[in-house]
Amino acid sequence: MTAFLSSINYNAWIVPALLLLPAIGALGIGAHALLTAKDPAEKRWREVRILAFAFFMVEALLSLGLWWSIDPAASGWQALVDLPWIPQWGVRFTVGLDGIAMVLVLLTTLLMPLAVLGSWTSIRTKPHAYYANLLVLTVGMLGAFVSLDLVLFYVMWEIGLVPMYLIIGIWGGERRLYAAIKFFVYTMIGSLLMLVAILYLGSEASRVGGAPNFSYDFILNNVRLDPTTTLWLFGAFALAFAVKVPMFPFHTWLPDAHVEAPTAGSVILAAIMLKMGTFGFIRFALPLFPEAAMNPAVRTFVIVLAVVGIVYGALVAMVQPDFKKLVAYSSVSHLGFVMLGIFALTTESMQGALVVNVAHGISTGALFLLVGMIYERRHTRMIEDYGGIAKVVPIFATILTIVSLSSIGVPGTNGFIGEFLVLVGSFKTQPVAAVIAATAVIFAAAYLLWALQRIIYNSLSKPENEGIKDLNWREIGLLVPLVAAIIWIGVYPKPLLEKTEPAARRLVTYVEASVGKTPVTASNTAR
Amino acid sequence: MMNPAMTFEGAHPLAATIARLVWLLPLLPLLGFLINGALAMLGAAKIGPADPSEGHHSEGHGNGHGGVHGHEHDDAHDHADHGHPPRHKFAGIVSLVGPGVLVAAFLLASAIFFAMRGVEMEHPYVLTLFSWMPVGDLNLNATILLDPLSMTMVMVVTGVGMLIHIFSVGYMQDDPGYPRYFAYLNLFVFFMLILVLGGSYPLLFVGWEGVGLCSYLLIGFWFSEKANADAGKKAFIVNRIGDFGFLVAMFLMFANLGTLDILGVADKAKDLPMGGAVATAIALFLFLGCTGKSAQIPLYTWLPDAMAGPTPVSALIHAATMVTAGVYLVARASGVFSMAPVAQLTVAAVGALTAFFAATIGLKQWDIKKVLAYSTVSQLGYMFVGVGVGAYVAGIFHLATHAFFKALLFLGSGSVIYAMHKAYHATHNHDDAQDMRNMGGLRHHMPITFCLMWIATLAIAGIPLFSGFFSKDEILAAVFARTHGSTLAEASLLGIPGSTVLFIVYGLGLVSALMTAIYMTRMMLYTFHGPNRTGEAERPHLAEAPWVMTGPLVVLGILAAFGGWLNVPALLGAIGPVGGLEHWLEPVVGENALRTTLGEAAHLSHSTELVLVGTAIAIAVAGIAFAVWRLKPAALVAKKDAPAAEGIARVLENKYFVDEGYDAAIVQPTVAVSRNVLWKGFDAGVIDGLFVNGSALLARAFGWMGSQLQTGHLGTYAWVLLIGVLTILGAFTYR
Amino acid sequence: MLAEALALSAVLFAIGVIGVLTRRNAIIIFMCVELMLNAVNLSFVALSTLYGASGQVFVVFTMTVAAAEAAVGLAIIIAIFRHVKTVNLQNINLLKG
Amino acid sequence: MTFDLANPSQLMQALGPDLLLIVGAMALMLWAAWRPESDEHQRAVGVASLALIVATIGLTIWYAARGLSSGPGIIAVDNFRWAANIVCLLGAFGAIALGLEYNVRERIRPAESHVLVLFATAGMMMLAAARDLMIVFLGVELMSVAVYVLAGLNRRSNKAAEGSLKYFLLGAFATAFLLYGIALIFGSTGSTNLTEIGQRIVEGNYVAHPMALVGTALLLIGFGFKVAAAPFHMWAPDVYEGAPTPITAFMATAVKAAAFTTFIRVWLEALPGMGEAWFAPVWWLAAVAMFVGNTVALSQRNLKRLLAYSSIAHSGYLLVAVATGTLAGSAAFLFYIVAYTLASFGAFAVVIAVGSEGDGNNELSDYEGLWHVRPGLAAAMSVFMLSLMGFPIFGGVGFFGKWYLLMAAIEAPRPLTTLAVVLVLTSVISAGYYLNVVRVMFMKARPEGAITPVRAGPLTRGVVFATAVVILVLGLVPSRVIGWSRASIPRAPVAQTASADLPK
Repeated sequence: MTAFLSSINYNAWIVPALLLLPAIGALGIGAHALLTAKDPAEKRWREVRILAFAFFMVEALLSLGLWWSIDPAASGWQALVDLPWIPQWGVRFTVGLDGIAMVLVLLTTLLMPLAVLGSWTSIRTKPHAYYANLLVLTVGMLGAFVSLDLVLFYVMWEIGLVPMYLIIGIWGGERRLYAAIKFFVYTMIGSLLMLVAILYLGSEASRVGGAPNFSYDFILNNVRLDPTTTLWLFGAFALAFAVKVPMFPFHTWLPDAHVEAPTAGSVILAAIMLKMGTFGFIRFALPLFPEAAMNPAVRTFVIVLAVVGIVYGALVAMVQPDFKKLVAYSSVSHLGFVMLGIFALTTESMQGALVVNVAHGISTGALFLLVGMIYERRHTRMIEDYGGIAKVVPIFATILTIVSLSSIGVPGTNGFIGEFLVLVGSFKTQPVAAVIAATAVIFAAAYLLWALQRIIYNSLSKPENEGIKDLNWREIGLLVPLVAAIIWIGVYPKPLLEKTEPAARRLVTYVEASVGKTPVTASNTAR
Repeated sequence: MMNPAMTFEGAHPLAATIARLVWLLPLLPLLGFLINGALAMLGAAKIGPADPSEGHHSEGHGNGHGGVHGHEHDDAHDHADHGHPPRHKFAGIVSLVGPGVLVAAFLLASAIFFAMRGVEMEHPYVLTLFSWMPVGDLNLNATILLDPLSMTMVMVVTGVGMLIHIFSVGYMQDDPGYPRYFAYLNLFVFFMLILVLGGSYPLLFVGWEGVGLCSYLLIGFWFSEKANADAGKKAFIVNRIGDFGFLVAMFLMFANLGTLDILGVADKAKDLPMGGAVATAIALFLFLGCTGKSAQIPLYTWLPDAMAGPTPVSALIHAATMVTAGVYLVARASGVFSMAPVAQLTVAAVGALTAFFAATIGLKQWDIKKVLAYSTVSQLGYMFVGVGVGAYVAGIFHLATHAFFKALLFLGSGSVIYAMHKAYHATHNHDDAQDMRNMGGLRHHMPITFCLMWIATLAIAGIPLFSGFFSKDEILAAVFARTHGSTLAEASLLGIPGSTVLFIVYGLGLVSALMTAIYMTRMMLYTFHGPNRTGEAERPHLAEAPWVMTGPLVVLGILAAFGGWLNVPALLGAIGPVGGLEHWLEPVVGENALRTTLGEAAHLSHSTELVLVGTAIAIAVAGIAFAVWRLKPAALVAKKDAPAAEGIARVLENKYFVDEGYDAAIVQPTVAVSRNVLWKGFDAGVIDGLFVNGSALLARAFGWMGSQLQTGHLGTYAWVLLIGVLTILGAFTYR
Repeated sequence: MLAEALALSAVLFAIGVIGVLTRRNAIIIFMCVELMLNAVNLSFVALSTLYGASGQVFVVFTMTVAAAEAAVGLAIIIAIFRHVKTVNLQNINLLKG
Repeated sequence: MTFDLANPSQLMQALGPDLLLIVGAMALMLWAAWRPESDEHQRAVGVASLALIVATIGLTIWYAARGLSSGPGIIAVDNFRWAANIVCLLGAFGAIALGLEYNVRERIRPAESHVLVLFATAGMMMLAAARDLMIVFLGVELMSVAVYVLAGLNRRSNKAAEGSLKYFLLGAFATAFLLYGIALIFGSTGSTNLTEIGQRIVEGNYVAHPMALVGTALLLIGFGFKVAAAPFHMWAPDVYEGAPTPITAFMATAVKAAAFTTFIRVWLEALPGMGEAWFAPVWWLAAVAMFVGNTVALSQRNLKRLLAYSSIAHSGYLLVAVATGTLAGSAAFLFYIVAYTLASFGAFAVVIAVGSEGDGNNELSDYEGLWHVRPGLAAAMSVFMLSLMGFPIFGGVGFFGKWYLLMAAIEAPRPLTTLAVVLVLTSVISAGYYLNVVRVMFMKARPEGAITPVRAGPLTRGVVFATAVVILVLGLVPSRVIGWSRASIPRAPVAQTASADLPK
């Protein structure tokens, strides 16, 4: 397989191709909209669905090659492409991958077709704009994972905002307007402060290197700042990523955005967009400002926020009447684990954080898909409107149970591997935080099983629930790969762990090594 | 995934024997689960229309019924009735696959057992299946650890499991969820085997939570009844609290000992300081896990509610196998426990306390399954006393014998309930089929069950020559032997010197043995003796359960009667091989047991041993006699017109209101705090209200003020302009 | 001599400013603005004694510009008068908020 | 080729493009007055003036290509001037192009409206060229008087008349301050030529000199008013709302650009010595303008007033470029003004396309669900909104405009990091109202009674889509314009030794 890939020089063109294809897709859909303006709406809707799905499938298949072509152990960037973009400001279009980015890129490309399938029948108004937005969103997300130039990263980071804003705002639920603007402004405040920080770094780099330069590697190797400025810059970056993760005090946009977004929107938001925040910490906040990350006050502060987020998210999830909001708050709890894993700075906890990243993406993505499916049938998200539907929709109930168990982190599912590694790893450096975080194991079981029971078990008392139809072949076909992934990562996570191990280890050693040291020589730097 | 990369311990003698196929043991029940699960799904599922929203469930009560629940009458306890509904269309295949898989597993287990007996084993046989979590210096492999201890557990699990599967074929035959039941039961056995065969603590943990999951699914099997679903959820969450303890123990192991392999931890634990903080912490957290899983104080409340599940489930999971996982864990981690006498004392103390506490509640329970449930909690207390004081062999011995007679008791009560249901079913009477006050005088109608139940009662009461007597007596003797000349004696628990603690434990043990005899005899008297209170019309319908159910009862009866043969004490050397189990488990736990008794094996002088055995027999006989003398089954009255109990009886009947206490002290406050303080107060109020919407409001307010200033009058504009002029002039001049 | 001239022009300028602020009639406000412009002319002339004729050239420029401005300004005032029949700025406040 | 400005014929050559425009404008004025008022006549004069503008742009580009420079004198000959000219001429072109169809709809028959635009543009070009305070004053007056009249063009609407009256009175009032400032600067330095003033201030260390201080303050007030910065902005919303929309667009872009051009040239060439004095006031002026402009815009319901406050906020952003006091700042200003002009013109063109006769249909409620009725216009409007907000890719070149400003601010000798943070935070507030427009258009259903806006004329739609496309294309590949704006920075007269440090 690797031979075939290197024969077609796969690594040279794959990353730009992955970015370009959805853009072309969006234009294609725009063209389709114009060309078929006259046809009946029903026909256009069916065509554009298939067109969009085709684009996403091609993107997914194209990206599968990455699994073999990216060698995680190699120290340099893989599939590197470096083109000049704005020479005057030293801004270049540099994209590249390492183990961590590759896994997240695959998570994105493989989840998008499922998200499109998830909203196959629910989106009927203005489908062209909807699918075009999804495609542009993919460009933004992939771009954020692959870009190695600070300006390019910022641009890609912001591209993701407008399509998601429109998706929530146009095709969302009742309070979509409030949720959309809240999502947008929340993220924008964080990212604009990051913009100023990037500029500051750029000016430092141009002072050090002569010509203006925003390349990640250059700044990583050559820019050394005094502690206070590093703290300020780290604060700006960390705020932007903390809003996106979301970390504890900055999370209030998540429940609104998730509840009001259409199914595909909340699936993508939960499964991929939240990972841009954690990825930001791993790629930018930690390596660029290791002293700030290692500064005990900052580190304890972030860990306290993470642990509070874990427990707080779980507790508040327990009392949510709306199932989607419950899942949203559970995301806050799960991503608290990721942040704990990152800032505990041991290889196991970092690996655990990456596994939780992927596992949460799959489990919560599946949960939102399921909620979407039942919403399409019953048009209510309130838990008490259901009850005893396991009798009426057994397939749905079974899959919902499996996915909920993976979200709780029952061993044998992906959730357990991630949480176990994070806790084992972080216990070594942050014992108290790890133990408190471990209590979330109990709360997770409490809130999810309680909700599960009120939905599928208990007596089938309400007449409306008796008429619900079970999942159709499309929906089952959609969920089977996700359930398979849940079990596969749970039972045999080795291949996934091997992909991210080298990069995680290098990051940890780099951050620990560079505390209070003279500028690190070019040779042993991590990327 | 099972077969690649299996590295054989080349040198190990067992590798050549059939033990090589040990990985097949868990695989068989897994196959059973997959087949039965598929059959259950096929039977139930009806694929929905391509477009879910069209035809928006117009017909309210239309043909939307899936096959699963047949016709809509979900009975409370455990038996579909209203005439004979058509048996599930795949019932035939499932009845073959379900128990068949277990029989195969038992045969393979026996083969491996005999292979093991034939070979001299210095160290356990470790079989690495595949590399599970190669992360940093964790490097965890999925390994199977086969040694006498895990072999014993495997034999118990597969043996008793097989019998209970066969019993369930009869018991659950009319239930619409038949394939689903067997799927869950097989999955349970799979996870139990993973638990006992796991070579590393995380793999053991997989089994540990897996069985918790299956008990959740099986307790809430008749989920359409809210009480059952609640019981299932409660079981899972309380288990999760225990699992939290297990997790923290694993973190401590990894942080301090650097490994999570069972063997690795065992030999690294040796060089830990005796009674040091690390060993004690690990041991205590492990024990927290055990209290959750094996229903000890304070996490026992889920077991009595777990009776909401089908009776065979109660027999298998909540009597014989799952609940004993805690005892197995303490035995398996004996390396760590023996280094932490304080922890051992805690285990023994909690065990004894639970034994006594549960026994008192057992005295006043009316539901036959609740009596047995509290009896199980009490007997588990005994086992923990055994392994707590370092007498691991005694603990495991009692575990095995308890599995036999408790399974027999549960299945016996299952036959009784089956018969009662059939009777009530015939007369459409909706009375409680499990309440002893509605039974009485069943010995005429169910003679075989009656005799077998008596055997089990005598065994559990500790009447000599029955299995219970040997194992219980051995535990009490072990406790007594360790009151002096053992690491426990020197250590102290909460200021109380070790020996006094052990004496208290011994005393509690005796008292609970007495109470056990009393409540078991009480149960027998009210169920089988005295006048029948079921009712005139139902009486003719009371009959013995079919052979498929009574067959396993007989086998269990034999095992309960002669179980003691497994580990005959030296005193009564005549009956059989002396210390069979002792010798069998010696390589695994021998060294750690010796460590607790400071080198030489705990021994009692011949005379003290005789005295102990005497007192034990006296206690058992006194208990039975007291019950027969005091309790008047004739005075009993049927449940519907029974007077409400008051005073002590009421407190015991309502199990000291512990459930209500937990609910009020922990559950309600947490829910209230999270709803009002965290969610509405902080999330919506502070963060959203104050910061997010607040700042938006502030900006809008400034904006509004600005637009009000824009009055349209040129005068105002000129004034503002002048203010601007003056400020700038000021700024320039007074720099 | 220069200082007094500059002081006078400053005073005149201030009077013009106060006139613009206090009066409500558009034409009078315009006249006050013209007064301010002429105050500046005065200071230009005064300064040209110091730096030669270029100051006075500037005055010629300002005068012509002021004239042009007056023409256009009055035309605008007439236009507004045609609409609201008044030049009192109190009730010309259609555009606000 | 260096012009010796003392020699009159060389001075004439240096003023080539300006003269072409003024002479052309006068000829057109005669032709306009010659024929009776009618729509065809107004259109003919309009087209003729467009042709004249194109010719002037051609000449300016030819002048710029020849790399001319000049000795000391009353006018400057450098790329900064040619760049500013091109921006103002493009603004005029846009105003007249939109005006052609707008006037027909609003029945504004006098053909002189286009000629007045030409005169205003002539004033702007004079401002761009001015290296002498006298020329600055003349340019300001020529431009302002023309724009006072343009504001009141629509004789039939009393709003227009009121707007132009307010603009006139306050404009004159502020010009008086400007003039007084010039007088005091002349008084303290003895010259009105920017380079001489600059030298004298630096040599004589005039920063403590009271008359120079007051003079600079008054200059700042005069320019502050012209660019509608915060404390002096009160006239802008009313005038913008009252004036005909093409003229509002013209005022928001070209007039502001010209005012800033001369503001920057005076500040860079004449008053760098006074840096100590004017840094804090300009810093605070920028901050207040950004804050007031953005917050008050939040509560606006009429789109023209909303865009007026948005232009006040943008004056604040541009003041940041002035506050840097570096040549990089002036390059950033030029780049930003190009982006801002494109976006504003596009936005106003959409307001015209959606608006109805008698300046109706400009309320936000009229834009509800526009996407369902006019998807093209809605999409273009959202591009303009996002560009004004400074959003990357979707907002195209707007983002790089803000980026360049921020970079100039952070890399200034006295780094303005806090001002950069203020800029960034106030642009978050701006997201409130810019996104509100997008939200109203996309996320609200079209109210039943709402009349579908009549299809706009080809020129208006042309302006809308041309600006949108240019914004998006430049958003992807801005390096062309960056290079161009970095090259065109004010250059001291050749005679002096080239001292200006090269901008990065």
